[in-house]
Amino acid sequence: MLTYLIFLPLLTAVILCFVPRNYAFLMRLASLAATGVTMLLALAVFLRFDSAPLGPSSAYKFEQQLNWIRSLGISYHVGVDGVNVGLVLMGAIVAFAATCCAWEIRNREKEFYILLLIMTGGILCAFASLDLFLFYFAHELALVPTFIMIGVWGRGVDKNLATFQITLYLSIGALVALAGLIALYLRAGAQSFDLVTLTQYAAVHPMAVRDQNFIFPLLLVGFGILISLWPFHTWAPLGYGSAPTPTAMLHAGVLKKFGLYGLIRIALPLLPHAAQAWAGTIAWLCLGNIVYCGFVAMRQRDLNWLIGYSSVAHMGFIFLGIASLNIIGVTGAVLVMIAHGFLAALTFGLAGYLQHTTGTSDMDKMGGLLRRLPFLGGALLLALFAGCGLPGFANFAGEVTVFFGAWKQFPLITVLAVWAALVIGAVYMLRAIRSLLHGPVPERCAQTVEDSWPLRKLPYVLLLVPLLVFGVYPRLLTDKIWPGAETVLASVHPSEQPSPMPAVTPKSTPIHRAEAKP
Amino acid sequence: MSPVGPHHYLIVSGLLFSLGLLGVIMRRNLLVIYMCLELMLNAANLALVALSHFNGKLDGQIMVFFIITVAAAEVAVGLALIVALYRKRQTAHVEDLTSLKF
Amino acid sequence: MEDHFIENLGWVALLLPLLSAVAITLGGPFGARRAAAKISIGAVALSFVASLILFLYLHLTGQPALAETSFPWLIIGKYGELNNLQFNLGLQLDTLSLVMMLVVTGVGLLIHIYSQGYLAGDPGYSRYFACLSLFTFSMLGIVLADNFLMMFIFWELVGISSYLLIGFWYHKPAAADACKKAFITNRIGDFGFLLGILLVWSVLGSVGFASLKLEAAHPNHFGPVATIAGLLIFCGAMGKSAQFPLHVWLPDAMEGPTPVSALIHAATMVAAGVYMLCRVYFLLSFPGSQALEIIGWIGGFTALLAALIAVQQNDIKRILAYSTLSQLGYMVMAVGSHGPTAAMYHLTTHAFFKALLFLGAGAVIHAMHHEQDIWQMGGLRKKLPVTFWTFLTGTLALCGVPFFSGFYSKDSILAQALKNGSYGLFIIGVLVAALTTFYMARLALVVFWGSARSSAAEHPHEAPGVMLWPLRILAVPSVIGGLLFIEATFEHFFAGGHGEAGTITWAEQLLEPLNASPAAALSGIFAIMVGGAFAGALYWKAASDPLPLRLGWFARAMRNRFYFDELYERVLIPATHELWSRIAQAIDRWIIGGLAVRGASGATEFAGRALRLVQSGSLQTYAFLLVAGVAAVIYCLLAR
Amino acid sequence: MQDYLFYIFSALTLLCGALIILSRNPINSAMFLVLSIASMAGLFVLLHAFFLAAVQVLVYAGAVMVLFLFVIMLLDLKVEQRRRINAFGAVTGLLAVGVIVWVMVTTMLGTSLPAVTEVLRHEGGTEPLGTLLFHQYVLPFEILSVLLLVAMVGAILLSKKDLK
Repeated sequence: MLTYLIFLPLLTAVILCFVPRNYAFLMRLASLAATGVTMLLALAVFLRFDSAPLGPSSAYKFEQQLNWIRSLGISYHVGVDGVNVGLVLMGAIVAFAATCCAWEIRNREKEFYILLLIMTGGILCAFASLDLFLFYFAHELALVPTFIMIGVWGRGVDKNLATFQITLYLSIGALVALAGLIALYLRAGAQSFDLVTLTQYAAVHPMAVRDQNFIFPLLLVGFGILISLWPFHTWAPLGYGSAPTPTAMLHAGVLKKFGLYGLIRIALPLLPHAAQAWAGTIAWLCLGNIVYCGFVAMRQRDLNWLIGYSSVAHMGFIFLGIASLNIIGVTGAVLVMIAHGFLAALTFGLAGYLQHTTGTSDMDKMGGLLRRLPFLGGALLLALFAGCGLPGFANFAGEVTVFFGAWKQFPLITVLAVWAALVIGAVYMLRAIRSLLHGPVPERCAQTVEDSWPLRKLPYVLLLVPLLVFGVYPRLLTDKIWPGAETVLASVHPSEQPSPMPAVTPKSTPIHRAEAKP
Repeated sequence: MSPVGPHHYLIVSGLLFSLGLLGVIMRRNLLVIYMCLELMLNAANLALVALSHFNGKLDGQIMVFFIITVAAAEVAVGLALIVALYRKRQTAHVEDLTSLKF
Repeated sequence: MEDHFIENLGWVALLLPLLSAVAITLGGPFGARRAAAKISIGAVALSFVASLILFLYLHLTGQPALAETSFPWLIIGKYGELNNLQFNLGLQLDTLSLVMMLVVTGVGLLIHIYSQGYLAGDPGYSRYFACLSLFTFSMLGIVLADNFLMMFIFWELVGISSYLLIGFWYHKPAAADACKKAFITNRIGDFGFLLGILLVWSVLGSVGFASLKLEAAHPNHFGPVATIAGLLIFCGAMGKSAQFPLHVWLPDAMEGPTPVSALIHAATMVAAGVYMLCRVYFLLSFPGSQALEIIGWIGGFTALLAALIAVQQNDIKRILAYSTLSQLGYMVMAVGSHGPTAAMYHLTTHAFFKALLFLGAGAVIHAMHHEQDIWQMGGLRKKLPVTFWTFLTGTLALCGVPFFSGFYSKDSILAQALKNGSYGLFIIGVLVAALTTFYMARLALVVFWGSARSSAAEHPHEAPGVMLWPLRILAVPSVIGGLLFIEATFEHFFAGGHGEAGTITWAEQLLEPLNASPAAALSGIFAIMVGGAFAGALYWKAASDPLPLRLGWFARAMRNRFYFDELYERVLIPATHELWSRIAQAIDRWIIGGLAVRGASGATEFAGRALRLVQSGSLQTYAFLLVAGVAAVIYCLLAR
Repeated sequence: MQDYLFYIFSALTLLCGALIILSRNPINSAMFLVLSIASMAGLFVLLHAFFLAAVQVLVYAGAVMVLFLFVIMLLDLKVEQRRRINAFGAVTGLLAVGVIVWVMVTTMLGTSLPAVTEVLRHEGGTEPLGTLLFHQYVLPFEILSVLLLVAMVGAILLSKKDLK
């Protein structure tokens, strides 16, 4: 099932290569169909996850393994557990929405759709992969089209600089991460890139602490650059500001999560000692994202930059969750990852639309758009609310969970993070609302009218719905995530130490009091 | 004086090579530089032939054969280049040819 | 079966307004837009009925609380293990929440009806009712929440619906700024609230009120952090109930439509902070906690400050807004002097008469064609009789004139302060009572007596019936609110169900303050007389405000709200966030973007430029370098 | 006898090599190159590489030299007027060459080469060489012909008058 999911977009991309470039409409249709079916498949995987049988390695479902490069122990190995099933769904939905938003591309459609489909396939493959090499390969497959897309179809005057910067930054990040992965492969001694094999092997023969402490920073820096961990974040706002809308949606929403996913999936179970040793550092670094980038976001006057910085800031919560190294934190981190995927795609999609209609992304030049664009304005309003962590959106559930997870480990950092989440986030998000949607309508926006074509609205609805659904009832995700998180963390806390705080006395807190009637 | 052995030939070859090198570095006339290159090639030939002789294998000489052929081709192309260059720049001196400078 | 019905009734009451909001928003194309008001009113009316049934059921069966119904909203980890986290959504149906629910839905219902008239013809008519329904839903959520997290969720939702309603006329820059300010100020309070929740959770291991109560009942390790936790939680109330120093948003919030001001910024939402303090009173009053004392003083200070400011405001709604602030301070002061009963009592009566006042003010504004300056009004007594009489009722109740509802609740607070031995707070309370009478008398005298000071005031038109009936209805509890045994009900609740309820008669109730604490009652009455006398002397038929002349700079300071907004906008915010964001931006641009990133690229480029010098173009140099390289390679390979 | 011949030929080769560098006139340089190559052919003969000696003389002294001389005359190169001593060139050149020589000498002294006389002497005549060339090395040989063709085309193309 996962294989269909992954190869459907890739195959479509191959087929599109042979379609003459005049049939742009056909290509659009084919891309929409491919990503749409992929999305439905992902939804099916998500819904059937609970009832699906476990795969051969008894930790993952929908598992599939084929040998690829036998001599190096590389295989095509895909499967999902609680941690990534939501991410696969998120990736598929965002991919479909991004394809819907690709209408603004008016030149060289053929190449664009091919690249978009390759990206989609790479994204899904990377999330589903259970093999380090496959993970990396798929990540690159998804990453490289971004550079091309920004370079060719980018917006704005800084497009070339942005292409340069993002290419260099992310290539370096990917290289460092690759070095880390290879070092991991060599030092683990399992002669395999397979995650399941490696985990089982590491459980019996744990890696030397020295090796772990060497490899972990490599992975941290490599993945950190990919995720725009402070202080490697400056590529993100510029890159997103210049990227074409679908690319920004896919990259900010989904691609950026790979580094985090890699940390959770690879670094935590395989390098448990180093993870504990470095957790404090990560927590302090994430403050750089949360607080510092929040402050920077407050000063942005360009919508794309604001969203870019705010998305960098949100990454910090995920880091904080990972650094807390307990089930609550990691579950919260995954939750924020999923929520932020939808959110980032939504905001970039809307910002792209706004830029397209009004011809500017400067917030000072816009205003009162809620009146001109009731639907899009409303969607943007909701998106920005979600961005400042309003309950009812999945972001809130995730962030609160992260805070609860991190509180015991890092009280001071959590205090600052809460401040940033509640106050700084609100300040810049409301500033955006104030200057974009509220206030009088300036002349340049007076003629702006909303597109009545429903397909234009579909992607935004599609992204808002999961945000709301998972926000109102986060158990849809958390019930799947936390067993996965527990497995991931199994090697970090081999035996549960007694808590420093006396445990809660369970007698006083029955869960369902509905039965206990007088 | 010991009987002439491979060492002797190699030393001669090495000296000849060095002479050629010296010429390449010191002289400014492109043609002379080219001649010195030929000299260096010949030095190599000598070493190859000598070792082939003392090792009792003919493969070294085959190599030399090839080198001579390549050298001939090289001379043809190289001289054509020099002629073309001269037509364009009216000079055959290396210090006038600084278009490689950034 | 019956039990299930009763339990689920709480959910019905909670979810009906949400349903209405969703229906109005999504059902636009299907005609819901026009029917928005009816849907919304229907929902809140049904909620009111449900609350009433629940209250009566509880009252008649004599239970302290209905069984909670809850379901897990978020579960992480196995139950009972370390690192497990569980949040429930559950309803706490006890006297406290049900009375509050009655207030919210009851006052809400009237204001919904009133809005139908007030906003008739506004282009955002349906949006307004959707937001109002959303607000009712969120407010009921706070009231019914049985744990901290659920309360926080609805706390935020209330904040956002308030944001939407203040910014209802978002094209007006003032409104757009006001809603932003309100939300951010609230968020600062919520910051403390969330930290308080985290702290309580980490120490006591739960967020549910019931389990926390059990935990707090026996001595434990909560003691050392009790003060700080209490204060952090109070931060939430500080934001929502606009206590000093987070009081600045409430007056600005008057940019919203007047019914919104009545419902949200007078009767219900701002009272949520007080309600929350009462709800978690067992944590605040934890032995060894100093939190209550500080809370009391903050409340007292807010009450005094706001009352002083109110004296010199000229916008009819702003006067009421500062009066609200002052009364909220009163309630918080009551909580701080160990009197949640008094606080809730005053909250309830205040909801009635302050909603009444705001609606009356709305009617006046409506009559004056959206003129809000009281010095443009005058002599409206004859032209707007219904408005006048109801407004007067509200004023008298607010001042605490004997036998009006405000008298009883205010007296209850003063008595509590005396009983608790907080004489400082008692004096502040009396002072505020005098000031309240003063500014309310000023307002009433200027608006309704004297002569018309503008052309609009000469030809006002009385509001339609749909707006007047809510006024008439609200006037009733404003008068008789003191006779409804509200205090006894709450006393019964806070005593943990041990007190005697409903044993006094109506007549006893009528004179209860004088019996219970004659000193408090008499000083309260004295304060009213003093305040009223001064106001009467100064403002009886005054054409302009004589006070600035007499008080000079002090009056100016009062008029300018003691410069708190200026302090925040020019000093505090620039010194904290603006400064930091500038620094961060500079670091980002110059140090990270410049030094690190450009530095790295610059170093590469510099190296390139330096190496460019080697590219002399001289063949021989190349040859030399080549030879040197070859020599090095040979050396490495062979001669080593 | 052969030893003496070796010394004579090698001395002649080196001397002419030195003179190539030292003489000012390119024509003189070319002439010394011919001489140097011819004496090297003598060394080849001493090494029993008769065929190669013949080819050396034919190709270098015959073809290559003629080409050089043609070019010199075509370009009408004059004698260098002043010998501007390129100090940098001289120093670096000598330095580089010195290093190379030193490296080579130390290398040669450090390695033991095969003993001289025991090895079977192959006559470097035409026949064994041809056999080897057309059996074992036939493919490189054919490729070489392509190379020559390419070189010819290239040379012609480059020497065309209207070079763009």
